[in-house]
Amino acid sequence: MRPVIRECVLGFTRAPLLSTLSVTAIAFSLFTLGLFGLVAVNLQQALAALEDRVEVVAYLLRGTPIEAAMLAAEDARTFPEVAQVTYVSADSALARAQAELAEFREAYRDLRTNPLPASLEVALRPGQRDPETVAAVAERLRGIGVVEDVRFGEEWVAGLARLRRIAGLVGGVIGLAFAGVALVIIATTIRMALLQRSREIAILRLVGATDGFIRAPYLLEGALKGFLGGTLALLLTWAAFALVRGGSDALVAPMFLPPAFVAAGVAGGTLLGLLASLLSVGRHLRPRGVR
Amino acid sequence: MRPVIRECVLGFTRAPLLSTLSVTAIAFSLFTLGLFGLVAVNLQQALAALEDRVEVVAYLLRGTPIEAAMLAAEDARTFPEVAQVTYVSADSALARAQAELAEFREAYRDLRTNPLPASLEVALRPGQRDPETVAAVAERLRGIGVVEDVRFGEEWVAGLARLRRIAGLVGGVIGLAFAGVALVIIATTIRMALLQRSREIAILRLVGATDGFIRAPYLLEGALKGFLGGTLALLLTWAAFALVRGGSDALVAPMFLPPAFVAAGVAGGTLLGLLASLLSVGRHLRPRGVR
Amino acid sequence: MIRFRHVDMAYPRGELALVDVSFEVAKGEFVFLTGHSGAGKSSILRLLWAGERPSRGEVRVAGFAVNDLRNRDVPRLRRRLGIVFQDFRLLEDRTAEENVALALEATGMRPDLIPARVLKVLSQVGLSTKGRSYPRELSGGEQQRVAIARALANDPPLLLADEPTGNLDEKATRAVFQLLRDINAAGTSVVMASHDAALVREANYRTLELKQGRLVADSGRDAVEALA
Amino acid sequence: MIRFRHVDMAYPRGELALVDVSFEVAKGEFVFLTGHSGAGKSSILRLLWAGERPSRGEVRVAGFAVNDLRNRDVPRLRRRLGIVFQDFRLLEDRTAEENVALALEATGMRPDLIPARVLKVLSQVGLSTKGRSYPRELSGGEQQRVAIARALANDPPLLLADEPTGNLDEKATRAVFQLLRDINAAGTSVVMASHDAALVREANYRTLELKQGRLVADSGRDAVEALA
Ligand SMILES: Nc1ncnc2c1ncn2[C@@H]1O[C@H](COP(=O)(O)OP(=O)(O)OP(=O)(O)O)[C@@H](O)[C@H]1O
Ligand SMILES: Nc1ncnc2c1ncn2[C@@H]1O[C@H](COP(=O)(O)OP(=O)(O)OP(=O)(O)O)[C@@H](O)[C@H]1O
Ligand SMILES: [Mg+2]
Ligand SMILES: [Mg+2]
Repeated sequence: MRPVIRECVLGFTRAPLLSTLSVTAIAFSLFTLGLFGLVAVNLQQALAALEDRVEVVAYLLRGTPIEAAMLAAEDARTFPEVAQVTYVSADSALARAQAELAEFREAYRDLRTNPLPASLEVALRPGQRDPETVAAVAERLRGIGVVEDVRFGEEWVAGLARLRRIAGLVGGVIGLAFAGVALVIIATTIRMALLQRSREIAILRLVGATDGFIRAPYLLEGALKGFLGGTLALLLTWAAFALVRGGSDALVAPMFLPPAFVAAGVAGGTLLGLLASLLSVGRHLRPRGVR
Repeated sequence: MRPVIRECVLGFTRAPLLSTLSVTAIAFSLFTLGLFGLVAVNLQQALAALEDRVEVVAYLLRGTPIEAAMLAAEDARTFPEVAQVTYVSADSALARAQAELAEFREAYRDLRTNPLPASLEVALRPGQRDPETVAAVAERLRGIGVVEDVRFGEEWVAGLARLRRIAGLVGGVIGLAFAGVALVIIATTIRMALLQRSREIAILRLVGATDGFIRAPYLLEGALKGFLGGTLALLLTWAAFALVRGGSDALVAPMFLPPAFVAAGVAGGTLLGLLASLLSVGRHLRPRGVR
Repeated sequence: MIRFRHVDMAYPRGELALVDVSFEVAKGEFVFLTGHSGAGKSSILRLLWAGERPSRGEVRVAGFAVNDLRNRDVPRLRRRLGIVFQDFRLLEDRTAEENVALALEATGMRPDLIPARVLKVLSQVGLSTKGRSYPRELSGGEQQRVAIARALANDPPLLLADEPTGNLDEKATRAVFQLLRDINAAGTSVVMASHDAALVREANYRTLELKQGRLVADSGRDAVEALA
Repeated sequence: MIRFRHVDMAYPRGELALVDVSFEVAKGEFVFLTGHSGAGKSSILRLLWAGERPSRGEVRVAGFAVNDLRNRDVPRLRRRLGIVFQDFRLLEDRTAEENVALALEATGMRPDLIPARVLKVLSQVGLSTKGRSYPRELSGGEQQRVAIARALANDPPLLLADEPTGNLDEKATRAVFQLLRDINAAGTSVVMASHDAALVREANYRTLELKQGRLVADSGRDAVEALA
């Protein structure tokens, strides 16, 4: 249908200001969502990096022979929650303490006996790092014969879990608010553009145009604006990302949105434009004062 | 001038949908700014809390008499960057280590001599915690006779400074983007509302209305919409804050925006509405096809 | 072609605009609607193009019952009509040519036939040189003639014209009226509201006269009765 | 009151709409503007209310020089005029009363005097019962009369009326014309564009006739010349 495309193009060229503004508004609101997504993705990644450090340490009885320690490690490896078990001998524990705790270095140098015990460092599988699971694993490790004591930084694990909960809640609230903003803006701009043309729609109906004939260019226009807005938002988000990445010295290398998210954003913009048009046109096709 | 207010009220009641949408759009964009402000304020506070911990520790020579240590502390207190100096004796250092480092508790219990030195803990004034200043203070402390070694967690200080820089940069970029969003939306809605009424404006000019007569109700309306939008945004921000505060168990007690920021937000909304009206009306008063 | 039977009509805000109006118009007839300002002429036409529904009575047009016409059938009715509105109702951001062409597209005419047809009707109303002008660039009479051209364009079986010569000088009025006559002669029924007493008198066609919403005279029925 | 001297006028997109038009209208005169559709009647009125500027020549109205009228002086000129537009130009979301009242407010009339004045002019045009109706709820002729009432409301020294009876029946036309006559008798100058040949002939006022933008007859000048 040639006329539909022509009408849609005319819609843009006849009101360049309004069209530009619509696209801009859509773009900026999706940009807002994009920025939020960017923050969310990177926060998520940072938290995951922290969680990698959740570890349970089982201190062994002083003088445990290496064979017994290895058996205990074997045992721990059979736990379904456990990803990896590393044996740390008393000597390497001392070496590590001297390297890490500089102010004690000198003090340790004077010691005649090594005060540190050997230990098993137990890393847990992703998804098995919540306080309950960690505590359960620690309890079972305590049951192993050569294990004297188990430590896993209860506070650290619980704090991390709480941080995650808060981040999820804040993220949910803010994300929802931003999605709301985007929706309101898109609906507003399209509604206004339509109010603008309600006279045109009314006249077309008077000369016998069907609803489909009237609606088609608006729908195409809405979808196109949504698509353009989505693409623009993507570019803006990328630019913001590039700017920040350039400025940071990458403590944790910042990550861009995953491709699926990007595709969903642009497709969502298009769909949103289409839907908003559909809803708005639907109402306007039946104005009170038809005449 | 009675008519101005009546016209302004009419502007609202004649187009309730459009007016509601304008106010909503303004509110949501300012809400976006408010949320961002909230995050910024609390991040700022969290960073400040972390920075409080920046501290320089000067380890004293073994066997330094308490009087010499006190003199050294006096000396350090004269540094302009220094807020406070605390003397930690070798005994209390050991007690603290036993309390804080649980896995070494047993080991220390066996020790016959205290391996830890006495120290001076030097806290710096706010604003004097950047890497350069901290390093300079450390250098000067090294010059004091009884001081054997000075440590200040170079990496921690440098990391914090970097984090602050990144946060500032990200904040600036995102904040600017959001302010831009708000401006575009406000301008768009007011422009569209005006396009809507360009016929009315043209007719008023034809019957001899002055620019002032035409403009006044629009300006009042713009300011009012800005004010309502700003107030609504404030309520929304407060609601979001209350929601998040309720959910968190207050690791760091979340803080609401300072009153000055709130007042500036509402006043800014009003001003923005007024300005946007002024600009938009100004252009519309001189349409191409006056006739 | 048209049948009104005891039709009342009230606007949402307002008293009865039409009271107990009954008349019929046969295929091929040319009928004038006259009456004072506010008598109800435009209201009758509005019922004919299904812009309003009767409050009571029956309205039939071109085979459609307006009383219970479904919304989706409204376009089908309107495609069989040509309508000249009293206030023109031209699309302001389209040229004269585009206004006419869009109406043809809306009624589903083959795109390749449209340009020739547009030129033809515009020159019939004496506007062949003004096709590229926007309504705001046309004089009042020129806008009225664009509205007439649009109504004629799809060769409708029934033409409704509301005061189509209100903004035309004597010569243009005569020319337009002759055009409507020719169209009528070619088989199109015409209902024309007009307050141009001289025109109505001279033309000597059947005339329906309204007064405060009531049909007070029908020269056709008189003629029929006179013949009987 | 009005002086046109060798006035040409061209619209941005379009040829000359007026060519070398010269005439004067004295205070208190009643002048008809006639001519075919598109002759330039509305264009002359548009110059008078400073909706356009002349491309050449001089236009003076009510003591203002339109040629170089500053934008801020335009409202001052328009407050001295009453204008009936060919297409009415009523505010669509205001009732008839509000349309008239707003025009009075715009010209700075004391607010307490406005309601009475509004009622008066609306009843003068026979619309005392339609004050609360919105334009879309009025018939074509009723809208036209609201436009006339608005133009009369602030008792202007000069009334410009563009086809003010185009949508009125014979009786209403006569009533409106009588009203304009009365106003003229009370001292207001009137310039009225009209294609109602019968009305113009009968009234026997001074008539300016335009043809394709040129002034081809001025019965006033003829009369003056005949007298000389
Ligand atoms: N939408 C409406 N709501 C209420 N009343 C209306 C509406 N439209 C018209 N009317 C009233 O109905 C009556 C008939 O109006 P109509 O437009 O049919 O008159 P008309 O005969 O066409 O007059 P004219 O010659 O002035 O155009 C008038 O009194 C008018 O005020
Ligand atoms: N804005 C415009 N741009 C270009 N041409 C215009 C414009 N307005 C009017 N014209 C042209 O100028 C000529 C004179 O127009 P004008 O409106 O003065 O005619 P008129 O005498 O009032 O006619 P009518 O009786 O039909 O109202 C017409 O040919 C018209 O097409
Ligand atoms: Mg009518
Ligand atoms: Mg004209």
